Formats: sequence, structure tokens, C-alpha cells
Amino acid sequence: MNYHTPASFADASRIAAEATGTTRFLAGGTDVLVQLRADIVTPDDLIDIKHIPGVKAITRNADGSWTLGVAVAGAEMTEHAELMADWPGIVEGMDLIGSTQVQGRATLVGNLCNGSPAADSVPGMIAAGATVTVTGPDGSREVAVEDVPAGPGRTTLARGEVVSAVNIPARGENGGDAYLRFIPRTEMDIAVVGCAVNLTRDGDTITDARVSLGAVAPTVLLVKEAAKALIGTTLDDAALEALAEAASAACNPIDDKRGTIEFRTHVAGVLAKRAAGIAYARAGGEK
Amino acid sequence: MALDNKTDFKYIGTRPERPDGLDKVTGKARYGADAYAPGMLHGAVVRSPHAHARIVRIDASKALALDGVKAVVTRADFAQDLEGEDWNLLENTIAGEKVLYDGHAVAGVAATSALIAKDAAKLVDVEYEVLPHVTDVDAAMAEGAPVLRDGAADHSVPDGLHPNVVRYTEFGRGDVEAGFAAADLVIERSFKTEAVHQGYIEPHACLAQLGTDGKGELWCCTQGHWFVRRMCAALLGLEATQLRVTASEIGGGFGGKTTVFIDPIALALSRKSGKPVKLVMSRSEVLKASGPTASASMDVKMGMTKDGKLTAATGTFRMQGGAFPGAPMDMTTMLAFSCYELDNVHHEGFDVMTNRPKQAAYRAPGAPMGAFAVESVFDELCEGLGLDPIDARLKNAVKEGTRSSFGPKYKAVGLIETLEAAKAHPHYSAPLAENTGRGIASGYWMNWGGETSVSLAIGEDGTVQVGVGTPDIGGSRASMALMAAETIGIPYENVRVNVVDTAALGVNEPTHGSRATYASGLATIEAAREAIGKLCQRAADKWGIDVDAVEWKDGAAHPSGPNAGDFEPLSIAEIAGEMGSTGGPITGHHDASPTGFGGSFGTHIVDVHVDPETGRSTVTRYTVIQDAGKAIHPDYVEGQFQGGAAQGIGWALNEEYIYGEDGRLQNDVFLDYRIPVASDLPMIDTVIVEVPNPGHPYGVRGVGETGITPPLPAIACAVSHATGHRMTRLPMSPPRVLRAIQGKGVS
Amino acid sequence: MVAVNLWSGLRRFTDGAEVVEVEASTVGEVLQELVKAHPGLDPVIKAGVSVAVDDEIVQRALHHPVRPDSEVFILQQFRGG
Amino acid sequence: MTRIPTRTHVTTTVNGDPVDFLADPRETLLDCLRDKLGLTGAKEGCGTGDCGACSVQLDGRLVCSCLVLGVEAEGREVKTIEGMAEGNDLHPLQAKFIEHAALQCGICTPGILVATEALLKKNPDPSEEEVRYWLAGNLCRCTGYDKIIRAVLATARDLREGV
Repeated sequence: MNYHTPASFADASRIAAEATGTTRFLAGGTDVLVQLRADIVTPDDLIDIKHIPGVKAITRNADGSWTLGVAVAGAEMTEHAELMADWPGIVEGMDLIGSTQVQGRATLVGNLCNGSPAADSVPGMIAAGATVTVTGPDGSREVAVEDVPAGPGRTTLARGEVVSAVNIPARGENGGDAYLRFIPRTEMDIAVVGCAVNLTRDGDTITDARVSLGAVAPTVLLVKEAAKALIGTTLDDAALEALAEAASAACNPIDDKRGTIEFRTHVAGVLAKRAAGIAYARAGGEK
Repeated sequence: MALDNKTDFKYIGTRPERPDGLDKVTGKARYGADAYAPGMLHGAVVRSPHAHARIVRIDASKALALDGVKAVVTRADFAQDLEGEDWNLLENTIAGEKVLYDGHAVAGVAATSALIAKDAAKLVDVEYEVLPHVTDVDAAMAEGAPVLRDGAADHSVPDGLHPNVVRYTEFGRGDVEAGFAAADLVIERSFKTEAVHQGYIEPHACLAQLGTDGKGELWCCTQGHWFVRRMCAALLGLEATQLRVTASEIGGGFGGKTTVFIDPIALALSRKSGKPVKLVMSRSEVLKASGPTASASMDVKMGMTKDGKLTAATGTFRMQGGAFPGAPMDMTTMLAFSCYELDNVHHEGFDVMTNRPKQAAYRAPGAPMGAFAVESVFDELCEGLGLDPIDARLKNAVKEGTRSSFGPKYKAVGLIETLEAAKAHPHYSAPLAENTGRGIASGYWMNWGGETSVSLAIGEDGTVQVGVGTPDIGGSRASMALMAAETIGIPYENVRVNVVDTAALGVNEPTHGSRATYASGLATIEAAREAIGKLCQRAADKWGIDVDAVEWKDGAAHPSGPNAGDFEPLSIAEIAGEMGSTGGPITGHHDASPTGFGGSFGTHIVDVHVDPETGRSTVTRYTVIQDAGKAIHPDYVEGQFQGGAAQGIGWALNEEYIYGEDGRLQNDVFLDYRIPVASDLPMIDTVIVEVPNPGHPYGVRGVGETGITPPLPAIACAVSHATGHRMTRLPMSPPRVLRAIQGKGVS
Repeated sequence: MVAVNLWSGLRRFTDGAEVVEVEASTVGEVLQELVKAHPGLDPVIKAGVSVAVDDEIVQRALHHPVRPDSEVFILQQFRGG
Repeated sequence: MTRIPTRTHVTTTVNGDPVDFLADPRETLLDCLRDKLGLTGAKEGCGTGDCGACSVQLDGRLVCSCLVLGVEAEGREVKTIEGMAEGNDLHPLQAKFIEHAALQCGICTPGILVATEALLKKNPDPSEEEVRYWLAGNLCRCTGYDKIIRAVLATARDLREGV
């Protein structure tokens, strides 16, 4: 295995493009090293992107939007009070991944590019409308987060392409987001179901919403029908029931060691209601 | 040895700091994987990816061609012509003609680095002919199930059962039909539990050195190094005493480190390569190929009168223990109804082979499953008859003189005392939150004596060293030191207890069966008494009086009787200081297989909140009440209570072996083999009940195992009460509980 | 004679008897005489049993004394963790 | 078959001391600490970041050393359990763990101590719940966590009160 420490994304991209064998980018390493250890993937070339300037930066842009470096660890997000205040749902989703120790290393981008449908940080990013900047041999492009995963363990990125930044929109007034996941224990499990809700209120009425579900389909889903069930309502009981129904209806899960089809489908609706309640309260100014 | 009835203890019952504490908080303590030897090689094991297959061919040529690879061993490198349990052990250690489960070892490799060994293991080419497999106990007994091995059944199995049924038992007394007829309520239910793993955090590890002269050294993490010696000697064709085994500090065992898995492979690799070989299991190997406990399928029927008296009970217990005989159905049957006085009782047990790893002991092996079924039915009887579950238990609880369900009468035991303490505990009467249920259950473990050898020596300064053969898993060195200090009358700090290697003592059984504090403790006391006799003799010689006129108290010899006051007392330090010129070293020694081990009963109270929308269970309050006989070091008694409860909580709620359709283990990492984490649990309250064991001078009962027996039923009853649905399958994972809540059954 | 209580699964080897009387003064003699009276018990004893004498579980302590009025139970072998 | 491993020379600081070693890029920091530097206080319980027995601090951040490559330690600062006591003066957590019998077999203890030291630095007054969640990635199979949590809370109280 060759270990590379490029000093720019252009270099990282070139190393990856020129490599002939299996390539992995190393940010936090909390998936890459597990796969290495378990003999699932032993890369021929491992490209450590943490030596690239700016990868540890959390920046609030002039328009209120956020740019996060690709090596920002979960713990660094949780410790960032302004980011936490703007996008608690995204930060919570990231914070739920693994242990305190894993939080010292794991990154949003690693979680996204690992391609797991159960990735805890991805529904929050999708609900927020986040994008990633992708650097490749031919330059950079911006891709919506929901367009990155292609299926379990796969992404839509081409050979030689590397995510070089995460872009989160400005929070805006009267908005709130939340992420909840279901696991059998209190910590340390992979999500059996995950749900993020991001919404904006005008008074008591929801004017805009995005709902995303994890672990209920081959990729994390953006569920437009679930958002429709919320928009225009005051999150009354009927809206919550419609939300739950839409969430459950969007599920296309599998039976596996972590949960059943029946269970995931039911709990997706339960979590959607609960997450919507939290997001609604946050949008109304409650902490 | 009888109870001293001593109550004025000076050291026993105090909570001094443990002697190994400093090393363990500074990272200096050396565990199985912390040993290194000059010129050492690293080993790796080639394992089967199939649940059941014939080995057609093993080609190690590519592995051997890799630079740095020094040896490859297969079954041919081990003893041939073994029989019985030795053959089972070897077959499990390294496969012969067939692989019998996912992860079954096929070959071992030794190389100059761990990475090269791992690479080489991948290059060992094994050709398999895949065979049909079976992993479920009920499926394995059914007609047409794949046969693991013809002729494996022993004499106990009646004709007509499937060849996978390899042992059978049946016993009881009275007239159960008449008993059921006399009951006001009879409940009969079927139960099922999944296999679980001991989950010790330290994977198996060893460092082996074996020469062609048949002399060997083995360092390993084990609960019993004499067991390791015997097993390795048999599997490698060695003379037992030519192999010296040293037990490292041990990172948890819970029964799972009472046998061998990789140690014989490391020894064989060392013998073949001529170099020391270190072999360490990965977590995945531990889960796939060490010794998890059995899974069980059970039918229990019990009858009760409306005033709460049991009239009859029957239980059928089918257990699989992997691809070899040994599922602990004997202990399950014997202990299932052990809490209750029953004139009419009947038990039946089946030991069934499946394509899973050979089960090993796990804390009270076999008892928790039986308790789950029996205590759940007892609870349902109480519910049906409107009886308080503690009052009803008190009506049936065994006490001294009660004939046990398995035959002999009980000596002094503390079940009633734990039940009364439970009833009086504030937890039992505390109000319950919404969607929360409370469960009560009792359990028993009969404990064990076992071969025990202890040596004690007085140092030249009057301090004391004790050599024991039972590895210290949870603070037993502190307990032994307390007992030695108490007996000799010197400060705790003046005693050092060492777990010594197999060359230093006679045979010792492992730290298992809750026997270490009882048996090694008893032998320590006896060895101390022998040394005291010698100390008194030296004083008598010096004073020129008869030894009978010397009394030992507070760490010194005192003239007594007609000589009282004639001489100044001689302290242990003074006598020890002159040892060399008064007859030589002063030691004490004791060898025994003590039989006065007293069983320990426990009663647990637990509150569980169940989320009605997701079926997720949260233990909100937990209280353990258990009879310790006499708590030598109460901190470590409480620790055993709390640890047993925590393991039981895991077993009840989330832990399980999950095999896929392909017979392969699907959850071979801690991510998916879900043991309780810190945030899953509440504080675990403890009450130590002390009903002295008449078979130990200070009244000690082993406390290690009982604590895992009541949690399964207690938690199941709590969930049943929280949801209104009787839970009969473990684990009570959220999907299963949600189905019950939704009225879809408990399967 | 000492009355020895067997577990009922062993009746197949003892012509249906669940209690067998033997002449013995130690546990070792009890086991020996049992096999002499009922050779079918040989593999059972060899495989390992636990013996209880007067409510004390003496495991396989062959030297342990047995009196004519002792209550003796043959139990399945104990195992622990 | 000849295999020439590419090994990297790594220079780093461990417990304040400059050290260096040669690492195959596949070797974890845990492998390097244990097998190359003789620091066996960090344990491998799982190798997948699920048990926390290998916890160390990397540039002051709590991590699992099994999820860090040895080559990543280049130029960084590593602190292990061996660096927790100041000479022979135990860290208050270490002393309190012994006093409270907060360990049985002790295999998880180094990781738990390293993790709780990081917690108390960040939060000198944690609630029971905060301690439990902070330690969720440190598995202990012996104790049921009770005495561990009590020892951490007691140490935090002592430190706050300047005992």
C-alpha cells in the first residue's frame, strides 16, 4: 500500500487519476481503517488529504452560508457554537456517529463517501440542501449531497474526483432542523432508521420543508411527498399523520441483522413525526 | 472444614485497595498480548468461510514461498489417535476431514511479522466441498436435518432421536399429572433464547515456545493454566509437566477462557519453526471461533393453587452447543426449578449439535436459560392468580432441609433472606412511570470446589507471600490477602498474593464455577494455619515449652496456659528473622478438592421502560440482592453482582448470534454484537445478604455466577408488564417487542 | 447396604430401578458396585458424574465415606463458568 | 515470492518524548505504539473503533489508536496511559479508580482513564448522563459501569473542590 500526502486537491486528484489499483482517500479514517483491518478493502494507494491547506476550516461566509473543510471532525463541529446554533440537525447527525473517540476523527465527507444508506450525517445535509464541491482532473463542480450516493458502498464520483469542500446554505430566518435515528442501544450502533427534517415557518405555518430518510433504501432518500405533507400546515395531528404515512410509503428497506422491513417502515413514520416536532420548535425559536 | 462462626473480623469485610491496582491504572499490567520474546514470530490462523464442508485439499506452497514465512501447520502436526473429549478439543482447535462452522481453524501460519503472517494465511489454498448445514437447535433435531457427525451420540440417547442429539437426560419425582390436577391455574409456554458470547474485552492471546525435546513454555490469558497445560499436552502429545504455563493478567473470561483455541496452534507452530510464536485472535475470530454459550428452545409447565403453592412443574430443554457435545443442558435441567420446593417435578434435556463453534462455559452455564423460562411462568401464574410475586415465591422458596428439585436436600441457603430483603427494598414499592414495567426474579448457582493447591511462605521480615493457582479476574488476590491477613493476624499490606505458574504448585482447576474465593481462599486459610503451627513450634522451642502451650494471636506467638506471662510474645517478624538458624524456612501448604461449597441465591428487581411506538426497552432502575455467605471484600462482591446484571441485561435485550442463510455469522464485530455500553445502563444497586456457608471457615459462598441468572426473566417480566404481552423469546430486540405490542406475536 | 438414587434417565441401564442398593463404604465403592450390578452404567460413570452424600455434593471424591444410612444421589456432572 | 514492504520513517512525540520508528503504511498507531515503542498500555479489544481500549490523545484530541495509521503520527503529539501519571504521582482519576474498585479485570481501564481525563479537561462538572455518553465507546464487560461512573464523578468533584 502506498501512502500519499498531497498538498493540494489538484495533486490529490492527479494521484487518484493516475493510480491503477484500488484507491482510497483518507480523512478521518474511521471507515477506511476498519475496512483495511477486516480485509474488506486494502487500497493500493491511500491518499491522506489532511495535509491540504484549509481542510480543517469551518467558515461562515458573508451571505450566512457555511463552508466546511473536508477533514473537519465531528467533535470540531459540535464545539462550534455558531454552526450548532444554525444547523443543529446536521451537527446532531454527525455527532451521533460512533463514540467520542470516533468523533475526534470522523468527517462529514467520509461519512458521505463511504456510501452507506445508514450514514447518520447525510440525511441532515440533504434536508438542509447542502452541496459538496468536487475536484477532478478537469476542475471543480458542485454537487447536491443527495446526488453523491449511488448505492451501498458506491458514489457517483468519477475516478480521480475528490470532495474538496462541504457547502451548507444560510440558515435564514424562522428555520429549524433536526435529525433523529433509531438504534437498539443508546450509542455505538448503526442507524436502523434515520430521519432529518428541515423547515421554515411563517408564524405557525410551515412554508418550506425538506425531509430525508436514512437506512430505509439503497441510498439516503430525499422524500418530497413527506415535505409536501408539512408545507402549509401548522404541524397539527393530521399533518403529522400525513407525514408519517408519506415517510413510511417512501421506504424500500431490507431485512437484515439490524432491523426488519416491517420495523423500518413503521419507525420511519415515528421518527419523521418526532423530528418534525423538534425542527418546528426550533424554527419557532425554541432551543 | 467447618464454619468458625467467627464474627469479629479485623480485615475481612473491609475494602482495601487491590494489590494489582497501580499496575492496572498505569498500563503496566501485562495481559495475554503484552508479551514479547527475542526472535519471536507472529502467527495467523486460516479459517473456514463455510458452515459445513469437506476439506478436499490444503495447499500451503504459495504461503511457504512468501519471504518471512517460517512454518505452516495443519491437523497432521498434532497428536493422532485421540479419543473422546480430547478428540473433540483437537477437532475444534484445527479441523480434520471437515470444517464444522464458519471460522473453524484449518491451518496456522508463522512469519517474521504480523502483516506477513496475515498475508500468508490468505495464500493458503484450501479446496472445500460444501455440505448442507444447520444452525438452529429445533431445526437440527428435525427429521431430514443435515447430520454433523454420525455416531457422536453417547449412551444416554434413546433410540429414535436424530443423530445430532448427542446427549439426553431425564429425571424427576412425584406425580406431575396429579400435581397439575390439584392446581387452580396451570400455565404452559415455550421459550427460546439465542446464543450469546461472554464478550470479554481481551481477545485470546498467547506466546508459545516448544522445542523438539518436548519441553515448552506458554504464556497465555486463561482462567486456568493447568487446564491449558493438560489440553495442550494432550493435543500435542507432550508430557504434562514438561510444559510450563504462565497465566498472564486476564482481561475478562466469564467461563470463555477455561479451554483452549489458539494455544495448541501456537505451540505447534513454535515446534515446527524452532522459534517462539505469538498468536492473538482478532475480535472477529473471537466471536466466530471461540466458545459462545448455547442457545435454547424450552417448554415449561407449572401449576399453582390460588393461595400461591406450586403443585407440579415440568420442563423440556433443548440446547445446541455447536458442532460438538457439551451444551450445558445438565445444568439447565438441574437448576431450572432449584428455587422451589416441589413434590412433583420432571425434567428432560437434549444436547444437540449444530454448525456453530463449540460452546464454552459462560457464567452459570445453562442456568440463565432455564431461569428465564421457569421464572417467566411463575410470574404469569402470579399475574393470573392476583398474587404478589415475592409473597408467592416466599411460599415456595427452598431453605435448609428442603429437598431440591435435583435430589439432595439443601444445607443453609439464603433464598428467603434475599426475597425478604427485596420486599423491604424501597425499589420494590417505588411508583412506576408510564409505559414502565417492573420485573422480579430469583436465581441460583450451586458453585464448585475443585482441585486446589496453595502455598504460603513467611518472608525473612515476617511478611507473607501466597502462591495460588486461580487467575485473578475480578480482585481475588485482594480477597486471598484479606483471608491470609485475618488468619495470621498481620496487616493486609504485609501479604502479597501471586498467581503462580504450573511449575510452582500442584494441579489447580481454573477460576470457574464461582470457586476461587471459596476454594483458593479455604486453602489459603489452611496453609496459613499450617504456617502458624510451625511459627508456634519455633516459639515453643525458643521458650523451651510445649507447643500446645503456645497461642497465636495478633500476628505473634504468646505463651499460654501455665506459661502465660512467662515470656514476652514473639512477633512473626522476630520468629521469621531467625528462621535460618531455628530450622529453616517456614511455609504452609494446602491441597484439597473441597466439597463444602455453598450455593448462592439471588433476587433481582428491575424497571424497564418500553417505547410503545418503537418497542425500544430502557432499563431505568436495577437492584441486585444476593447471598454472599460472607463478603470478604465487599467492593468486589458488589462488582460481581453488577457485572452479572449488566451481562444479563445485554443477553435479555440486544445480544445474539445472528447466522445468515449461508450459515455464516453476520455480526462478528462489537458494532453489531451489541453488548451494553455505559449510556445503556442505570446505576446498579446492590444488597449483600450474608447467610454464612457452613463449608467455609469464614462462611464464604462464591458469588460470581448467580448474578446472571435472574436478569433474563426479571427483564422479560418487566417488558411483559410494560407492554401487556408475555415475552417468551430473547433477545427482546425492538422489532420483536414492537411486533408483540402490535399484537403480531413474539416470534 | 446403601440406597443409591439415580436420575430416572438411567433406568434404561438398571432394569427400571431408580434406586439401587449396594454394599459400599466409600463413594468409590458405590460407583464400582453400581457398575458391577448394572454394567450398562459403566459408560455413564466413566463419562463423569457428581455424587451427593448426605446433602453434600462431593463431586468425584472417591475416598469420601458412605454409611449404610447415607442418602446418596448420582447427579449429572457439574460444570461452571 | 519476494515482498519488499514500503516502510516509512515516522518521527513523532509520545508522552512528551521524541521518538521515531519505521512503519508499514498498513500498521495502525496502536500497532506501532505496542510493537515498535513497547507501550503496551493501550490494548486492542476490537480493532474497529468499537471498544475504546486503545484510546490515546492525538494532538490533544481523544481518538482510538486502532483507527489511526502509524504514518499519520508524523509530527504529531501522542499521549498514552503511560504518560498520565506525573512520574510516580498518579493522576487523581487513577487514584480514584483504585480507591473505588472501578476495575475488575482491568483491560478496559487504560482506555477509560485516557477518555475520562479528556472529558474532565473539557467539562469539569459533568452529569452522570454526560459521563455515560462520553464513555459509550469504552466497553467494559466486568463492572456494569457503576463503580467507574462513580469514580469519575467523585474525581470531578474532588478536582473542582481542590481536594
